[in-house]
Amino acid sequence: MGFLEKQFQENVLTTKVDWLLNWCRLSSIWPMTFGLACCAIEMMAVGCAHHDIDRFGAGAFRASPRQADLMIVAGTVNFKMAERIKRLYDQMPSPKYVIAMGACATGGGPYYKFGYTVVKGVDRVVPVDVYVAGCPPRPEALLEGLMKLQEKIQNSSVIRRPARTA
Amino acid sequence: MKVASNYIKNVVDTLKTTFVGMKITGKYLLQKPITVQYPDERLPIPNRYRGIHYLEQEKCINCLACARACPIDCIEMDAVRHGKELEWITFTLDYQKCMFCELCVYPCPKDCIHMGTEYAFVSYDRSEFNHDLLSYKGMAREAKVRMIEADKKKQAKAEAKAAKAAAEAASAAADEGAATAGTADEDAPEDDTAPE
Amino acid sequence: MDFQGIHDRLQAIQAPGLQGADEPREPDPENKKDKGRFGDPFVLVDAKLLPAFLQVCRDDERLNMDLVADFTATDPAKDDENLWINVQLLSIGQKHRLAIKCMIPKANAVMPTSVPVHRSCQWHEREAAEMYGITFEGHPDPRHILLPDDWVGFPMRKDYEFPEEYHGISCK
Amino acid sequence: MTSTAQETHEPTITRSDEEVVLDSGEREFMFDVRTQDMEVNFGPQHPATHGVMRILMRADGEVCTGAQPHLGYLHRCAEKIGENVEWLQYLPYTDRYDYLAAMNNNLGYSMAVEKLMGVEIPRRALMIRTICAELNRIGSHLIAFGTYGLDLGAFTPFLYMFREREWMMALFEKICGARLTYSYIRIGGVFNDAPPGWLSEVERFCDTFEEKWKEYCDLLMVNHIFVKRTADVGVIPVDMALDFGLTGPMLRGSGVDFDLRKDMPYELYDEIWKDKAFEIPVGTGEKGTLGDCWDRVYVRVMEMMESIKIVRWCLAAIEPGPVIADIPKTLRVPPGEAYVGIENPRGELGHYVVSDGGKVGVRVRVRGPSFVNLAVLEAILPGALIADAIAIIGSTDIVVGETDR
Repeated sequence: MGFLEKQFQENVLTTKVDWLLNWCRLSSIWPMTFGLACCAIEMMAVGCAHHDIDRFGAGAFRASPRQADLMIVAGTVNFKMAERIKRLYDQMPSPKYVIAMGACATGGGPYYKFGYTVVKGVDRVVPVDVYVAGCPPRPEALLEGLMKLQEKIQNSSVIRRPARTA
Repeated sequence: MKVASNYIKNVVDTLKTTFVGMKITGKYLLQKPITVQYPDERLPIPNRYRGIHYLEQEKCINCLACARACPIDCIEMDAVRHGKELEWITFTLDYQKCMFCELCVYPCPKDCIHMGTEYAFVSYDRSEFNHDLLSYKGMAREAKVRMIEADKKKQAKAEAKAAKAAAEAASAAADEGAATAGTADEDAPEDDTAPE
Repeated sequence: MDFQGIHDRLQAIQAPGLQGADEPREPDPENKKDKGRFGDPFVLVDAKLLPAFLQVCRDDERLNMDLVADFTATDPAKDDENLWINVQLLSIGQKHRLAIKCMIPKANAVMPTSVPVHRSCQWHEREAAEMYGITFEGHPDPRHILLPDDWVGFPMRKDYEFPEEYHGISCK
Repeated sequence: MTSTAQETHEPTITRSDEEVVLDSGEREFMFDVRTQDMEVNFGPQHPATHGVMRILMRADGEVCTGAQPHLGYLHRCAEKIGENVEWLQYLPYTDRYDYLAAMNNNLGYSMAVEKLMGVEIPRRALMIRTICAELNRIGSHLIAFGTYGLDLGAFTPFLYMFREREWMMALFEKICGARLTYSYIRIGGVFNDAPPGWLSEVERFCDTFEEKWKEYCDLLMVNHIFVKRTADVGVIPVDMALDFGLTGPMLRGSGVDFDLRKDMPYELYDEIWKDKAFEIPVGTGEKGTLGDCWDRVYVRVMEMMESIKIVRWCLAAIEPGPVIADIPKTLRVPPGEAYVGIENPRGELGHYVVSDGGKVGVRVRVRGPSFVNLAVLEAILPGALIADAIAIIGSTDIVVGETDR
C-alpha cells in the first residue's frame, strides 16, 4: 500500500471521496444502548421526544454491539464492568467511536477519592473520542458532544487513517 | 365450542384495545411537536441552574472555604498575598471529579463563586476539564495600582515618621519625646490598611 | 408496641440469647466528657443464638416480626476488637420495629447463618461476609455478591487499604 | 445474550400418561420434551435489565429451571464514602444510588441524621419536602411503567411518559437547579425556598397529569396484549413476599396493605392520612392471580394518582415561613445510632447511621429496596417461560445503582 498511499494523498478525487464517506458516517451514527448509571436516564431522555436525537441520525439505538458505531459510556465504570466494556468495544465493527458521558466515565467523578472499585476514567479501558462534562450532563450537552464527534469524523480522512491507540 | 368463542373474544379484545390505543396516538398526530431543535432553539435555563462555575475574582480572598467544603477536593487554589492584595497563581476546578452539588457555593464568605447557566462542556481531551476559573493571572491592574499606592503611602508615612521622630528627638526634651513617638507607632498600621 | 413493651415481652417469653437493652439517654450534666447517646434503642443479642432469636420474634404472635428489613455489620473503630451485627426487624401486622445488635470479635468473626429463618438474610449476609470478612456458618451460597470473585481484603473494615491496581487497571 | 450448551444428548419427545381435561371437554396431552439444558446469560449489557445486572438462567427448552442474579456491575462504594466524608458532604452521594428518586433518598438520609440531632423542621420545609418527594415518586413510576411497556414491546407509551417526566424535571430544575441529582432536601429542612410561581406551576402539572394518566391507563393497563403478557405471570404469594422481605409495590401487589406512609407515618403523612387525603392501592388480582406482574404494575399506576392527591393537599395547606432549621455550618452529630425507613417508590429505603459525635460518620448503611426485591427472582423465575422472564424482571422495577450502591 505504501506506493499507492503516496499517490492518492492530495488528490481532488480522494478528498471528494473522503468527504462523501465522512458525510455518510457522521449522518448515521448508531449508538449502542449501554446505560450504566444515572447518565443512562439522561441518555434515554435524549432519545425521547423533547431532545429527539434522531435529528442527528443517531437515534437508532442498537441492542447489539455488532450493529453499533458509537458506544456512549453513560455512567460509572467499575472493575467488574470494565472487562465487559472492553469486550463489547472489541465486538463493535470499525470505525467505532466512544463518548464518555459524565464525570464518572471521564475520570472517576465523585468516586475518585474513596471508590475502591471504580475505574478512574473509561479511557484506561477503551479509547475515548469525546468527553462530556456534567454529573449527569443535560441532554443538550450530550447532543453537543455528538456534534463534536461529527466534527471529528468530518475532519478525519479515510485514506490516511490515523493510527488508533488502544 | 368454548375454545372457539374464547379465541374470537381474544381477537375482538385485542382489536378493541388496539383501537383505543391508536385513537390516543392519532390524537397527537395533528398537534404541534414538542421537540426542541437544539442548536437553533434552546430551552430556557432557570436562574438556579447548577452549571459550569464562574468566579468573581476581584472579591475572592483565597480563604479555601469552597475547597474544604468540596466532598471530592476538586477545587485547587493558590495565591500569594502582598499586603492586602492577592497575586493569583492558580484556581482550577476539576470537572473530571465535580458532581455539581453546589456545596462549594454557600460557605463562601464573600459570595464570589457561583454556578452559571452554561452546561455544554465537551472536549476531545479530558485534561481540558481541569478548568481554569481565573480571568487573569497574577495581579489585577487596579490591585497593582492600589498596592503601589499603598506602598508609596507607607513609605511616605515611614519617612514622615522618621523625620518627625528625628526632629522631635532633636528638639524636644528626652522624656516627653518618647511618649509621642509611642502614639505615632500605634497610628501607623491603621493608616496602612486603608489604601482607598 | 413501643420498645419497652417489646423488651418486656422478649423477657417474658425468655427469648434465647437476649443479653440486655440499650436506650438513648441525655448527656450527664455533671460529667463533661459524657456526650450521651441519641437515636434508637436496641436489644443486645448473643450472636451465636441470633437465628433462634429471630425465629422466636417471628413466631411469637404478639411480636410477629415478619420482615428482616435490614441485616448489616458495622466496624465501629480501627482499634475496636468487636464488629457489630445490626439487624432491623419490622412487623407488618403489629406495625413496630426492633433493632438488634450483636457483638462478634474481629479475630474470630464466625456466626451461624439466619437464612433458614428468613430467606431475605441470604443476600445481606453475603454482602456482610465480603465487606467485613464475617463467616456465616451454614450459608447456602457463600460467594461474593458485589465485589469481583478474586477481590482481596474486606473493604468496609476501617483498616482497609485501597488497592494499587486490579487486573492491570491502575487505581490511582 | 450468549448461550452455551451444557449436555449434548439428543432431544427426545415422550408422551406422558397424564392428560388434562379442559373445561370445554377437550383433552390435552402433556408432552415431556427433553431438550439440552442450556445456560442463558442475560446481561450485563441488555436493554431490558434496567442497567447493568446479569442473570444466569438455566433453560430446559422454553422453561427456565434456575436463575441466579449476579450483581456488582455498578458497585460504587457509597457506604465506604459515607465513612470518609462529612455529614453534609455525603448528601450528594445519596442522590446517586436510586437516581430515579433522588429526592426520596435525600429525604431518607436527612431524616436519619435529623433523628440523631433532634432538630425540629419548619412546617413549610416539611410541605415542600412532601411535594418534592411525591412528585419524584410520580417521575420514578413513570419511568418504571414506561420502560416496562418498552420491555414488552410497546414503544409509544414510553415517549409519552418521558414527556410528562421532562416537565417534572423542569419543575425540579427551577427549584433546585438540577435535573436528576438534586441534593435539595438538606439536613434541617430544604435548601432554598420555592421560587415565585413554582407552586402554581405544580398545580398546573397536577391538572395536566390527571388527564394524561387516563391515557396511559387506556394505552397499557387495559391493553389486551399487555394483560396477556403480564397476568398470571410471576406470581408472588404473600408468604414468599414476607420471607424475602419485599416492601413497596412488590409487597402491595401481593395484596398486603402495608405502606410506611400510612402504617408508620413520618413527617406530615400522619396528618395527611388522618385527613383521608390518599389511599393505599393494593393488588386485587383483577386480571389474573393475586400477586402477578399485572398487579404490581397496577399498584404503581394507581400510586401515581395518590401522589397527585398528596401534592394537592400540600398545595392547599402550604403557608409562608422559614424553610430550614437553624443548624451549624459544620455539623457535629451527637453520638448514637438511628435507623430510619421511608417509603421510596421501590419500597423501604432504610438509612442506618452511627455517629461518635464527630464531623464524620462512623457508618452510613443504606438498605436499598431494589437490593432486597431483586432476590425474589431466584424464587419466581424457575418455572416461568424464558419469554416471560423479561416481564418478571421488569415488574420488579429495580434500579441497579441501588442494588449495588
